[in-house]
Amino acid sequence: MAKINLNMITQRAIEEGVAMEKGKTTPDYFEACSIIEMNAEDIKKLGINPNANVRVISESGEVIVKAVVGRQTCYPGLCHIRQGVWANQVVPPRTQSTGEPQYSGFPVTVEPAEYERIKGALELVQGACGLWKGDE
Amino acid sequence: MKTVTLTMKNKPELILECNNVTPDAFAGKSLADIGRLEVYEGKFRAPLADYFEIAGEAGETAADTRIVMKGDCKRVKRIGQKMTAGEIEIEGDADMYIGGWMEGGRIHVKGNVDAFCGMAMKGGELLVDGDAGNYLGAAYRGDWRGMQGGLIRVKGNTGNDTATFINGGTIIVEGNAFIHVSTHGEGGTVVIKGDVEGRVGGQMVKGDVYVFGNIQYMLPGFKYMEDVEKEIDGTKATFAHYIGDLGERHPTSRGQTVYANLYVKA
Amino acid sequence: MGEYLIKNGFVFDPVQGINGDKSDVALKDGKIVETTALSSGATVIDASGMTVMAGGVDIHSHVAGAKVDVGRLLRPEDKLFKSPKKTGKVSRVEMGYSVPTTFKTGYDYTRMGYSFVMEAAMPPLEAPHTHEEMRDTPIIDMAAMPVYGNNWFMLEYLKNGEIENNAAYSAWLMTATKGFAIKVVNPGGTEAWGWGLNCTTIHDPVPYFDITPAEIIKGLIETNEYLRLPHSIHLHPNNLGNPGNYETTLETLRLAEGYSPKSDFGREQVLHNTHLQFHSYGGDSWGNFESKAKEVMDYVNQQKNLTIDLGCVTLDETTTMTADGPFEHHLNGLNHLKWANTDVELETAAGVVPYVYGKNVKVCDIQWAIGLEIALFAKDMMRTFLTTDHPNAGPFFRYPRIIKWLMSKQSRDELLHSFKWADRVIAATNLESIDREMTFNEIAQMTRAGPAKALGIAHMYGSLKPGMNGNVAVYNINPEHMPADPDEIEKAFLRAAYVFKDGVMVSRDGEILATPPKLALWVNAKVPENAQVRRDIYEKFRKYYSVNLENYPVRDELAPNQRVIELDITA
Amino acid sequence: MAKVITGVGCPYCGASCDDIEVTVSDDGTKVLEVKNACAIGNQVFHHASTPGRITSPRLRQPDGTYKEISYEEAIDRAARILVNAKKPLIYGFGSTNCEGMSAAGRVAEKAGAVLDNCASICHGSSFLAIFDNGYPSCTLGEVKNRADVIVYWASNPAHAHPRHMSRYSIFPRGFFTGKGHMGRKIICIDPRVTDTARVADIHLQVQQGHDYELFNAFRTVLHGGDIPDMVAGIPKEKILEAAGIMKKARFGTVFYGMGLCHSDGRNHNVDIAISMTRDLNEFTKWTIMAMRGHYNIAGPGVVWSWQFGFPYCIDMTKRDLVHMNPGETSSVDLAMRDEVDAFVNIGTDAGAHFPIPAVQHLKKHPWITIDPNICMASEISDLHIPVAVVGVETGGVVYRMDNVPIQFKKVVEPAGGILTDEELFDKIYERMCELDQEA
Repeated sequence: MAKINLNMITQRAIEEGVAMEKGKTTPDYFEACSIIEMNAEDIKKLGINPNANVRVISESGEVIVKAVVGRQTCYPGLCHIRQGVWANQVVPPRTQSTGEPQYSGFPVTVEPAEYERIKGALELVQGACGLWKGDE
Repeated sequence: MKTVTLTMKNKPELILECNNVTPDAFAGKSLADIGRLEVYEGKFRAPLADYFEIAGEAGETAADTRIVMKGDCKRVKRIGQKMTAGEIEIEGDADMYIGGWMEGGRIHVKGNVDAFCGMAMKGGELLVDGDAGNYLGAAYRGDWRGMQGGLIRVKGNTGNDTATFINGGTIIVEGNAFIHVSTHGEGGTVVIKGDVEGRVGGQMVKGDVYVFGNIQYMLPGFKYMEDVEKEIDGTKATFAHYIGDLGERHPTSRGQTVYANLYVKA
Repeated sequence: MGEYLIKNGFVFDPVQGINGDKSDVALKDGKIVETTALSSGATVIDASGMTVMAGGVDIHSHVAGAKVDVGRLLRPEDKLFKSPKKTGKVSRVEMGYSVPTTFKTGYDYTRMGYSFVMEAAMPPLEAPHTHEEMRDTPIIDMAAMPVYGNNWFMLEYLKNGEIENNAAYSAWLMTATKGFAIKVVNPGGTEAWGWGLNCTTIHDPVPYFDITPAEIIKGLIETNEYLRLPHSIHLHPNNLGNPGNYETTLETLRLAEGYSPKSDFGREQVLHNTHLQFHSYGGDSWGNFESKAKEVMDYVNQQKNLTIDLGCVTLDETTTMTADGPFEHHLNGLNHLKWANTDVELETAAGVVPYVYGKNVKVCDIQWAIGLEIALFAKDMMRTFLTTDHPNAGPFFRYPRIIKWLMSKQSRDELLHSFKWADRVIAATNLESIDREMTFNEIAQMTRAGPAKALGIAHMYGSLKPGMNGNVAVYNINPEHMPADPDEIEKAFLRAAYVFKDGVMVSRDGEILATPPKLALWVNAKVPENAQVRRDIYEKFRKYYSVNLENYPVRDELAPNQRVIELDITA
Repeated sequence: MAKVITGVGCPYCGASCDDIEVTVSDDGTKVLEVKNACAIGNQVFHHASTPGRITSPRLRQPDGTYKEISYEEAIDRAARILVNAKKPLIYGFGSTNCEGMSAAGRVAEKAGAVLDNCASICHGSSFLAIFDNGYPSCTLGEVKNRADVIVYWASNPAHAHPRHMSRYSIFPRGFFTGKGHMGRKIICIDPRVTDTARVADIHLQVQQGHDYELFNAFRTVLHGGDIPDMVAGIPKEKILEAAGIMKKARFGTVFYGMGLCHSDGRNHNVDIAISMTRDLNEFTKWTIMAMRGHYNIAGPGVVWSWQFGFPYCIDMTKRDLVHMNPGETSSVDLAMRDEVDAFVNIGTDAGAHFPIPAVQHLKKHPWITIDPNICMASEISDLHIPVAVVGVETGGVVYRMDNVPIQFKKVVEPAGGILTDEELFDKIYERMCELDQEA
């Protein structure tokens, strides 16, 4: 299976902002944030079609998100997950002794995961804390 | 020289702040008095003896006092802060600010230390056998008066911000450094025996940096001058001499502009 | 609120002409009263062997607001190992050295026996910030002076000679900002700084607005007297801090000739020149830098319509901050330390740079001498006030040290001769040849009676006359047995034995005992309805400000205890 | 009759627009219409009156579910947690007013806590840079009235501050800038082709994580030095062109964002940006400004500086002195190093915005969330205390990204007896004092 190593960043997007204010448990927030934006070349390298799910693995965790090209394009080798719950599953907490985690510029491995389910925000966060009881 | 031995017996639940563990604070005190010196765990103040087994004897003066720390001190901060004389030996790891604002004496850590060690050091010697964290020998936040004297030697690697705002003294890192070496430096000498990823000498006004290994990303503000022979820390070698940071201000001395020097082993 | 009888102290009250007489001061219901008005239950304070004065009044200090806070933010190292440990029961934690937190500011002024402090510069747009900080500065009463000298409305009105319109606008701004007086900083020069430029003489035209600093100053004096404000214009002239600037200063001061005060609040001046030390420099470079304090004070002594404050250098590591934006940029070019700048749309600017006045730096020592010389050359101490332009020339908690230098020739000579370049400093200054030693009465004039009169608040502050606010300081120093060691003078004034604020004992031997409500003073001047100015305000906010007009005026909740000084010039 | 309220401040981003018009229902309880706000701001006002708001504190039960409790009980529990912890951490304040920050500061001092705000993971690097190098800045109106060159460096206002470009920087016509957009040059420096880059005259697509080198190149050029043919992925001639435009400006402003603060080097990326701004002032007038995220995230930096001397990462565990050193006293570092044993999350969502390992570390200890809304933090807390929405249900002072104070108004009554942040913290303080007396 194809695997590529990318440099990941996470930043704000207006879609994320609007959805966040609506509520982090809403479908809007899920739609806005559970995606990874990559250069079309990199998507091709993975051997998948745009909008397929991928697994993103970093030194501190992993997450399933949907791979898209995105309007605000990355150059090849760079990828972006909008700030929020999905991105923070993989953002390394190391701060270079400044207080700020490594939100921008950390290595990730991306691999196809077309048949894996993208988890919801609550499932991810409550799951990480042993509180997730499943959808009720 | 007389020795006081502190052996960790009750590890702190959180973290211990021991700025009273210095030859200066111990000198002339009985073991019972030393045991009553205050340490902090969060907002709770407690006597040193609550955490450590204390044995031996303190000297009359700081210079005549040696402190040996045994057991797990990985979560003990501020050992040797502001010490002026005497010796401290830490047998394992220690946490932040070891030798911070140190003015004299000697600290030997046999394990690793965390960030901010040797902060704004003025004199004395800090030797770390393992790795050191970020901001080794750097200034406190906002202060333009960073390390001013003394020697720091780390046998392992360091993180980022080694020697930020260095004004004097010497730092020798025998392993690798990450990014930002001597940033804002205005004096002093930094020697990196291994590799550095980048940002060596950024915003540097004057002072010297020697890199024996590779600098992956050289700053555009450093300009190659010539190759020179130098003997550094017992090693004679040819170095490529750069001056910089050409983006920064530089003073003049006797009509000559003074730059920071970066020497990279050829 | 208790009653107090402060007995047997040596009382100094220049307003009443009491000059060290042994007498009693009575406090009741927050006011100073006749001793006969006290009940038998009054608490007696034995002040025998001590000095009693009214609460101190500081006419110029940067203690609250945007640029002060930038100074705090900018300098964590100003707190490291330099803050006192919190003691006592009622106090909040006290952090900072040259730029203390609001809590430390209030406590330290109180410990020195001060009860009123004028914040020296309030950018109007940021007035809510100044008021928030004043509210959080415990115990001491305060007011703030909005900065006018580079305001676009003012530049346009004065360029067209429209004093009445300028007055209507000024009155509106005073009310909107809950301000107290017209502050002028580097008139025209700070607007020029909007383009990175400056006005270093009073004849340099302001870019685009085509008006000169001299015209601004005269126009603002006329505006101020038209409005009959309690205080005169409060001026930081052009060309601060440069060798040779005393000529600019003298030229500036001469602009006040021919004007006389029109105010019902008792002041006699039409122009207050602040931190005169920074404006009394001779020479044309740092190499031949010298004192011109004598030349400047010879002029000031002749002109009854001027007041000044010192701006004494105290030879500390401190933080400079001023609305004189171009000056701070210039200073940063000299010392290469960090530089903060905040230009404020349509109104003013501000810069902040740390500064180390080194004891062995010749220029710093000359500056130190000039500050003292200004006081020692002054003939009328009711027109000469003690300040450090805190924190610019030194922190305010050095006032007691300045008092020591002024009262003891021995103490200033010892310091002068200890300088590395003592000979050169002596040659460039007059200080060594001055024998004058200030009296307690003169100190009371410089720190209480004088500034209260110049500010137009002498009906509340600066005296121990019955009816005045119950603000009293008792210092543990005996004027009849002056200590052999001058340092004892400093000690006595730094930590008063007793301090009363509005009749409450707030501090004893430096310990803060209570934090009663404190006042914010401001001036509400009613002027004739002026439709043009109203329209101009509306238009400028719509087009050029980045905030909404209706959110601009300081809301009442930010100044919970207001003392509004009402003026009506429509009558 | 619906009522229109004008001059309303928007509680979303650091642009803190105060020209919003809100139409509220006759009884003053419901927002009907919002004018002038951006898409996000619009959502904030409407969300406050959505059905399903939590109006009562909730306590986590042993089975993992929440149970509603009274404010009194919630306040007592919060006070006890703060009193009993060895080193509590109070973090957040992205979305509250200065009155709330001030009240929380008093609680933190009493509790011997560490007090921190969202800058810790956002513009904290800017504070570190300001400590080291200063901050030559200005208010946004200066930019509007004077600026003819604008640099957006590692910031993306098109997404993060939707009205920034139209209100303050690129498009408005000011006193000396009557031509608006036509009279301005826009330079965007960003590794992505962002929507902001698309409106710029020049886009330098810097290699991610190498901004420091690029700044160093700009400075070297400004000091008359030569640079390599390519720096950080940008050809020399592009750097020379941009530097030339910047030198020739009458008034320029650098607006920088998270791309600098979140990448390698953190504070030094901002630090050198400040140095470059200072260099440019040798030629003409230049200013720099952090694109602060929330409408009042400048607030805690301002308020706590005057109260404690430091803007963030305020360690008050010594009680008689305050210590600050980000990297040590910063929330994520404290969490990862297991240095704290209680966590109060207020006016932010650490559950969503901290890297997940930091959340897991904090979850080892009591976690209290104070927030009007259901968010990730509220859903993993042990105690959730709802409060009024600032800027909608309560007013107060906020500081815009340029540190200009704006006095916000309330537009509707708080839902169902909800307390404001200030009221809540004052009650917690009183309860702590009572517990002190009892002890």
